[in-house]
Amino acid sequence: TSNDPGENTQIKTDASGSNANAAPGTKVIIGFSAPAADHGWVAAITNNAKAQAQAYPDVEFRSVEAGADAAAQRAALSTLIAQKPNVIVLLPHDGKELNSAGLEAMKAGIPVINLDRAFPDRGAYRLQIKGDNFGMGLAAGNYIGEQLKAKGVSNPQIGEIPGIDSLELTQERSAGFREALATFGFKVANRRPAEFTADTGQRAATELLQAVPKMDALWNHDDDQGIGVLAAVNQAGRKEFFMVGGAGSKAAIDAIIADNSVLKATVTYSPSMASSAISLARLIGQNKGMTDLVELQVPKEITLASETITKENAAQYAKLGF
Amino acid sequence: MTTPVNQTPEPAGEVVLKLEGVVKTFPGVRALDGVELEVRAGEVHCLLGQNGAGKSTLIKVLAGVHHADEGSVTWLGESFAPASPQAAMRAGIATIYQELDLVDDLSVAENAFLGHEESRGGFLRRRSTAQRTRGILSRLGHAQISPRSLVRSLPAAGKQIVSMARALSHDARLIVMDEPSAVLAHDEVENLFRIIRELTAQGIAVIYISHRLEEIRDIGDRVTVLKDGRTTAANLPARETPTRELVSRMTGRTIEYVFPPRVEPKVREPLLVVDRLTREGEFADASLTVGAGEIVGIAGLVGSGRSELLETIFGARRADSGTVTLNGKKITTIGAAVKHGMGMAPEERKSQALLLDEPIYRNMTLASFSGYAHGGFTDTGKERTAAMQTADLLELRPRDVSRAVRTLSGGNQQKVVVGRWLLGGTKLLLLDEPTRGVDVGARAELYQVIHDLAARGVGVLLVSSEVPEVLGLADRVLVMREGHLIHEALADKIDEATVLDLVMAGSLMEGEPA
Amino acid sequence: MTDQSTKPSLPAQSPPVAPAVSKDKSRANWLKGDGAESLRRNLGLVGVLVILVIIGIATRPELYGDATWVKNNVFTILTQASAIGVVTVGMTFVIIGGGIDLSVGAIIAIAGVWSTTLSTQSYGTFGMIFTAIVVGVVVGLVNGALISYGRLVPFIATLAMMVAARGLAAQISGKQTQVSANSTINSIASTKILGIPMLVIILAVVVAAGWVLLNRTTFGRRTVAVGGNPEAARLAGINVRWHTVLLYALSGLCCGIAAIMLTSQATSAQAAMANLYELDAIAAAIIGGTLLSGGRGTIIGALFGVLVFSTITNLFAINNLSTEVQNMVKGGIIVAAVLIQQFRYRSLTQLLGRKPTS
Amino acid sequence: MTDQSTKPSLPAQSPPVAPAVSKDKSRANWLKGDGAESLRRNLGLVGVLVILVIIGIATRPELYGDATWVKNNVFTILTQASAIGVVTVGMTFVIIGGGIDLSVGAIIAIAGVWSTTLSTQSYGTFGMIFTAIVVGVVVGLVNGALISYGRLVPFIATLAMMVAARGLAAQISGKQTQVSANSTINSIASTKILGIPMLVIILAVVVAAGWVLLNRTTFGRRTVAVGGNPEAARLAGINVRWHTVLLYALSGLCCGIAAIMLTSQATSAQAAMANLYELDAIAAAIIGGTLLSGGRGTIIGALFGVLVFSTITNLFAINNLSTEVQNMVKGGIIVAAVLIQQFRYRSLTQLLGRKPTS
Ligand SMILES: Nc1ncnc2c1ncn2[C@@H]1O[C@H](COP(=O)(O)OP(=O)(O)OP(=O)(O)O)[C@@H](O)[C@H]1O
Ligand SMILES: Nc1ncnc2c1ncn2[C@@H]1O[C@H](COP(=O)(O)OP(=O)(O)OP(=O)(O)O)[C@@H](O)[C@H]1O
Ligand SMILES: [Mg+2]
Ligand SMILES: [Mg+2]
Repeated sequence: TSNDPGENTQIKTDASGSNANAAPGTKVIIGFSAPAADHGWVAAITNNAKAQAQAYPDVEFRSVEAGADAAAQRAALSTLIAQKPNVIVLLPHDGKELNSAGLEAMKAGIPVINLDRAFPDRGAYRLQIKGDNFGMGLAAGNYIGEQLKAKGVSNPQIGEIPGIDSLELTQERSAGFREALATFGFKVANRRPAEFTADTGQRAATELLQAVPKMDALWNHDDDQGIGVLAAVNQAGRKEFFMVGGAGSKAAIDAIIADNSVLKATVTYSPSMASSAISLARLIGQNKGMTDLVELQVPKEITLASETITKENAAQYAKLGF
Repeated sequence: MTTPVNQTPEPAGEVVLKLEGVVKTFPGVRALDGVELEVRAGEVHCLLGQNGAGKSTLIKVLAGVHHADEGSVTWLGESFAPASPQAAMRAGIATIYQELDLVDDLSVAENAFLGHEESRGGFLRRRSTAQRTRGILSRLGHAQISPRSLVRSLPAAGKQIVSMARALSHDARLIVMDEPSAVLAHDEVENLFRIIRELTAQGIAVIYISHRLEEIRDIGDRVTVLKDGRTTAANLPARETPTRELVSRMTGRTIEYVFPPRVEPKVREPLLVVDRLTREGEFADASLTVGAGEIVGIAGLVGSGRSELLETIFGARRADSGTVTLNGKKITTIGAAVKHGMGMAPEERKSQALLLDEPIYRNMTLASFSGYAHGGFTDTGKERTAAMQTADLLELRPRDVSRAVRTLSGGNQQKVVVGRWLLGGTKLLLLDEPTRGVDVGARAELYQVIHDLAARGVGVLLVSSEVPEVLGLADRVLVMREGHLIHEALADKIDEATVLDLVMAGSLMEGEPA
Repeated sequence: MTDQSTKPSLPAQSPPVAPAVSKDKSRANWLKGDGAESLRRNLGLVGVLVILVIIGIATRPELYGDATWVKNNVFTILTQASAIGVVTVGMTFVIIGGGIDLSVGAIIAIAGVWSTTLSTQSYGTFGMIFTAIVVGVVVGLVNGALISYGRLVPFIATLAMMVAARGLAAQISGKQTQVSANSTINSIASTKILGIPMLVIILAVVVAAGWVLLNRTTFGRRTVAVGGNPEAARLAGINVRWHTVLLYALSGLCCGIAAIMLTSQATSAQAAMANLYELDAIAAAIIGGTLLSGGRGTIIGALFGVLVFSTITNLFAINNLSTEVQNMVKGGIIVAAVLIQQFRYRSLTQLLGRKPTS
Repeated sequence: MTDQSTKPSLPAQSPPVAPAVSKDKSRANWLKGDGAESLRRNLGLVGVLVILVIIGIATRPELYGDATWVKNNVFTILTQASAIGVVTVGMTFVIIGGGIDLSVGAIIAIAGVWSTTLSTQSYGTFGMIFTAIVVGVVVGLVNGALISYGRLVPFIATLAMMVAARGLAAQISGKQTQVSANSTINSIASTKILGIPMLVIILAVVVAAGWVLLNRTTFGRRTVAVGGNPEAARLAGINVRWHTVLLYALSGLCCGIAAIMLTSQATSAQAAMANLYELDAIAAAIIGGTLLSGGRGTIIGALFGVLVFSTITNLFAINNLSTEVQNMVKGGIIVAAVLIQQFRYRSLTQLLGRKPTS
C-alpha cells in the first residue's frame, strides 16, 4: 500500500543472467484480465503483471479491465479472445463463474493461465497459479495457537475479521483458521466480516472490540483493511491482545518490524504470483520449460505457500510487500 | 374599519391598472390574444369567461408568473412587467390562485408568509409571524384557526382562508382572486364578500373571478368578459347588465341560464337503500333511498360529511355500521358497487378521477375497459368508438377522444368523468360537486345531461354546495348538518331560505388543534 | 339548450356497438399506433446508440472492418443485455405502476442459488427452471404483499427484501459458488437458433410479451391507471392493492427467468450474483422514458436504455479503457443520453402535442 | 346570512394586540413545539430502539451488567452512526426538497481521496479539511446544476455522478488505499471531550444545526415548500431551481464532513470507501418518517433511523451472528420497525387529527 502507485512492484529482473530462459525469444502477445482494482492487492496484481511484462523485450502486454462483475469480465474476455493473443493470463472474479470463458479460450487454441481463482474444469486452463487460501488460514491459526500456548492461555478469546464474506476464498481462509485453532482446542469467539477496505475494516474492528471486551488474539484476513483495523484498535486504546494480518502488504511488514503496535505477524498471500504468471506465460508462449525442472514444459499447477512473516524474518520479505 | 358596509359606491377611484393588447402564447395555444382591462382603485372588477378563456393566464401575467409576449401593462401610471412573482408582490399586486397554492406540511403562518418570511439573518421570527397571521386571520373572521396548525389538517374552506391570508399578508394595492368561492359554502362566501368590501373601502382594488353569476351581481362593480383570450366586453356595470347579455358575451350564444324543467317523476321502487350508515366522527345514522330515474340532492355546509357519506355508499370507505343495498344487493366494496351498477364522480376531479396524461377515451373507459376486452386483450377500437358516441351524447369539446384529458377545460373534464359511468352502464350515479369550477355554458349542459340520465332511469344522488343547484336539479332534497341528515323534503316543497336556515346553525372549522 | 332529439340516443344499458372502422385498417393500426410512437419517443436514444457505434468505428476501424466481427459484436452486446434486459422489463412495469423494486438483484441471487443446489439439480432441467421461477414469483409476491397490505413504502420494503434475500441466498449456498452440472441449462448460453443466440431470443420474447402486456391487455391498462392516479383507479373499481401485488410478482418472474439465463452464462450461481442489477435496471427504465413517479413508460424505451448501457460497456472493452476512466466516461454518457433524449422528446411534444385546445 | 356583528371585527390595518402569553412561556415553546412533535412522531422508532436494547440485555446479560461497558457501547453505537448520520442529515434535506442523492457514497470517496493525496496532505490539517469540504460542495453543486438547469431526474443525475465520482476517485488514488499521515486528522476519531467522543459531538452539532436549519430558518421552510408543492413555492416567489442547487450542495457539504470523519476513523481513504452509504442514508431517512416524494420529514426521525441501523449492527456483533443470518434478520427488523413506526403514527393521527371539525 502506498499513496504512489507503481513505486513498488515485485518483479523478477534476473540480473544474474544465469537463467537461459532470460534470453529473448519469439514474440509473445499476452492478454491479461483482472477485476477492477478497488483494492490494494488486486491493484498490485495488475501492476506486477504490467511491470513484469515490460521487463521482457519479447512480450507484448494487452490488458483488458474486467469491470465490476463476472458478466462484465466475460464480455471483456470475448473481445480479448477475438484479438487472438498467444496466451491469456486471467484473474477471474470467480473461477466457477468464468469457467466457460476459460473453456472458450482454450478451445480457440489460446492457453489460459488462471491466477488465484481456480476453474472447476481442468480443460479450462493450461496453468493454474494460486495462493493457498486454506493454508493462509492454517498459518494464521497455527501462529496464534502457538503464541497462546506459549503464554499458557487456557480459554483464549480469539477474534477474526475476514474480508467479503460471500466470497469462497474468504470461506477457505476461515476454514483453515478454524481447523488450525481446533488442533489447539481453541475456537473463534467473534467474527466480524469487513469488505477488504480500510473503512469497513475499521467499522468491523470497532464492533468486534466492543463485543469482546478482553481479547487474546485477532486475525485480520487482509492487510489493506488492516489499516482500518489497526486504527480502530488504537482508537479503542486496546493493547491486551496481538494481531495477525493477511496478504503481506508493505505497511504491515513495516509495522511488524517497528513492533510498536498489536500487529505481530502477517501470513502471506502475495500478489507476486502475477509476475510469476507473466514469466510463465512467456515460457508457455515460447514453448519453453522451467530450467530448474526436468520437464520440458511448464507444469499444470503451482500453488504458492503461505508464509508467516514475523519480526524475525520480516526484513527479507520487505521487498515483497505490496 | 368602522365604515358601515352598505351599497358599494360607484367606482370613483383613479385607474390603477390598465392592460392593452396583451398577448400570451403557449406552444400551440394563444391563451391571451389581445386583452384589454382597466381596474380602478377601490372597485371590485369581475372577470368573466368560459373555461379556458384565459382568465387564469391573464392574472398570472399580472402576478409575474408568465410574461406577456405583446401588449402593455400600466400599473399605477407606470409601465409594468414583473420579472418574477416576487417583483409583482413587491409592486403591490397579491394573488389568490385558482389551484390551491399551499404547502400541506407548513403551518398556517408559514404558508401565509412563504417567500416573504419575517426573518432576521435567515432565522424565522416565529412569534411576530404568528402574531401577524393571527391578526390577519381574525380580520378574515377566522380567529379560531391557529397560526401554528398544519395546513394539512384544515378542510378545503380553511385552506382557502389561508390563501386569502397570504394575499393580505402583502401590503397590496390590488388583490386578484381566481375563483376564491369555488370551494366555499354559502356563509363562507358571505364572509368573503364582507372582507372584499372592507378592502375596497380602503381603496384597494380587487379583481374577482367566478363562474357564479349571482356572485358577480352581489359583489362586483364592473365586469370585463373574456372569450378565447380576447376582451369581448369591458367595464359593463355589474348590477345592471342582464345575465343574458353576459352569457352571450362569454359563450357567443344564448343559453337559458335556468334549470331545465323536470318531468314529474313516476312512482318507482327504490334503487339504492342506505340504512343507518355510520362512520365515527364523520357522519351517523344516515338513511336514505334513491329510486330509479330520481334525482336526490344533498345540501349542507362544507365539512358536514357529505363527501364521506357518498364515498362510504360507494364502498370507498368502510362503514362502521349500517348497510348499503343496490337493487337488493349489499354493497361494501367499490368492486361490488361498480359491478352492480353504481358509479361516482368524486369531488376532486383531478386528484380522484382522472389520468391527466392519458387520452380521453381511456379515461372514459377506465371503469369498463375489461368489458370491451377479449380474453384480457383490450379492444381500443371498440373503446374509442364507444367513447366517441358518449362524447357526442355529452357534447364534449373537443370531440377528439385521443386528446390527453389534461388539455380539457374543467367542465369538459367533468363530462369525461360522467361519461365514464355512462359507458359502464351505470344505474345509480353519485355526483359530488359536479359543477365546481365549471363555466356557465358547460354547467347548463351538465344539468341537461343529468336530467337526461334520470329520464333514462338512472338514479342520481347529488351533493352540491350551491343550494340553488340542489333545489333546481333534484326531485327530493336532503339536508345534512354535522354528519346528520336532518331534513328531507320534495324540491318544490322547500325554498332556498329554509334550506339555508337548516344548513347553517353551526359554523365550520371550530376547535382546530392549537 | 340544444334540442335533445338531435343527440345520438344511446341506450344507456346495452353494450356499445362495434366500431365502424374496417377490420383491416384497425388491424394495421393495432401494430402501428403505439409501436411507432415508442420509436418516435426514443429517437433520442437511437441517436445515442448510433453515436456510440460511430465512436466505436472511429476508434477501432480495423475491428469494424470485419463483417463477421461486427455481427458477433452485435450479438455480444445483445447477449450482455439479455439478462438485465429481462429484469428491466419487469422493473418497468413496477415503476409504471407507481412502485420500485430494489430487490431484483437479490431475487436473481436467491432464485439462482436455490435452483442450483444439489437437491434441486437432481430434479433435472425442468426442476431447476421451475424452482428459479417459483422462487422469483414467491419473493415478488412477498414484496407486493408487504407494500400493498403492510403499506410499506416500496423503497423500504424491497430494500429490506434485498438485504434479507441476499442473506438467505448466502445461507442456502453456504457462501459457495454453486456449479451447475446440468448441461441443458449450461448450453442455453451457447446455443444459437438460426444463428441468433438463444439468450437474445429469450430477451426478444420477453420484450415482445412485455410490450403486448403493457399496451394491449387489461393488465397493462390497469398498470398505467394504478401508477398514474391510484385514487382514480381505485374509485373506478380497480383493485389497486391486488394489482400492485401482481406487479411485484411479475418483476419476480422476470428475475427468475434472468436467474436461469445468468446461471447458464456462468454455469454457476452464487449469493453475490447480479450485484447492483437494481440500479442498472432502474436507470435503464428511466433513461428509456419511464416516469419514476409512475403512470408513464415504454418497454421499448427501457430496452433502448439497456442497450445503451451494454453498448457503452462494449465500447470500453474494445478500446480497453481502464475501469476508472470507464466510470468517469460512463457518468458523462448517461447525462448526455438523457439530455439528448429529453431534447428530442421536448421538441416533439412541442410540435405534436400542444395544439390549441379549443 | 349569519349576523355580521357577531364576528370579531378587528380593525383591518392596525397591528393586532400582543398575545397574552408571557415571554418565558413562549421561549419554552420555542424548544418544545416541533421538538416534542418530532419525538412524538418517532415514538415508534424509540420503541424499536428500546426493544433492540432489551434483546441485547437478554442475550448478553454479562456484558450489560458492566456499567463501563454499557457506556462504551452507547458511544460505540453513536460513533458508528456518526459519519452516516451526518450524511443522512444532508440526504434528509434533499429528500424533503423533492430529490434524492445516490452519489453520497461516491462524494465521500472522492472528497476523502482528494484530501489524502500526498500533495493535499502537505498543506496540513486545514488543507485537508478544506479540500474535503470544497470537493464535497462542488460535486453537490454539479449535481444540483444538472438537476435544476439540466432538468435531469435526480435519480439519474446522481446515479451518473455516483459512477463518475467513484471513477475519478479511483483515478486520483491510483486505486491505492491512501494513508493519512496527518496526526491531527487521525486523532479526531480517538479524541474525547468531557468523555464524549469527538465524532459523536460532530454528529450532535450537525444534527442540531440541521434541525435548526430545517425548522427555524427560511431556508428550511422553503425546502419543505419546494419539495411539498414546487408550483406553490414558485408562485410564492421562491427560486426553486436555485434552492434545489443549494440542497444538493448541502448534501455535498455533509459528505465532505463525513469524508473527514471516515478518514480519521480509518486513518486512510480509498476510492471504494463509504460503499452503498446512499442506500443506508436513504433508508434511514425514510424509516425516520421522511416522505420519499418530498415535502415532509424530520431530522430527528432520520437520526433515529440511523441509530436503529447501528444498534442492529451492534446487537449482531455482540451476539456474533454470521453475515447471512444478520442480513436475514436485518431485513425483518427493517420491516418490523417501519410497521411499528407506522402503527404509532397512524393511531396518533387518528387520535389527534381526525376529530370532526365542526
Ligand atoms: N402552462 C400552460 N401551457 C400551455 N397551455 C396553457 C398553460 N396554461 C394555460 N394554458 C392554456 O391556455 C388557455 C387558457 O387557460 P386559463 O387557465 O387561463 O383559462 P381560465 O379562463 O382560467 O379557465 P377556467 O375557468 O377553467 O379556470 C387554455 O387553453 C389552457 O389550456
Ligand atoms: N383527511 C382528513 N383528515 C381529517 N379530517 C378530515 C379529512 N377529510 C375530511 N375530514 C373531516 O371529515 C368531515 C367531513 O368532511 P368533508 O369536507 O368531506 O365534508 P363535505 O360535506 O363533503 O364537505 P365538502 O363540501 O368540502 O365536500 C369534516 O369534519 C372534515 O374536516
Ligand atoms: Mg382559471
Ligand atoms: Mg365534499
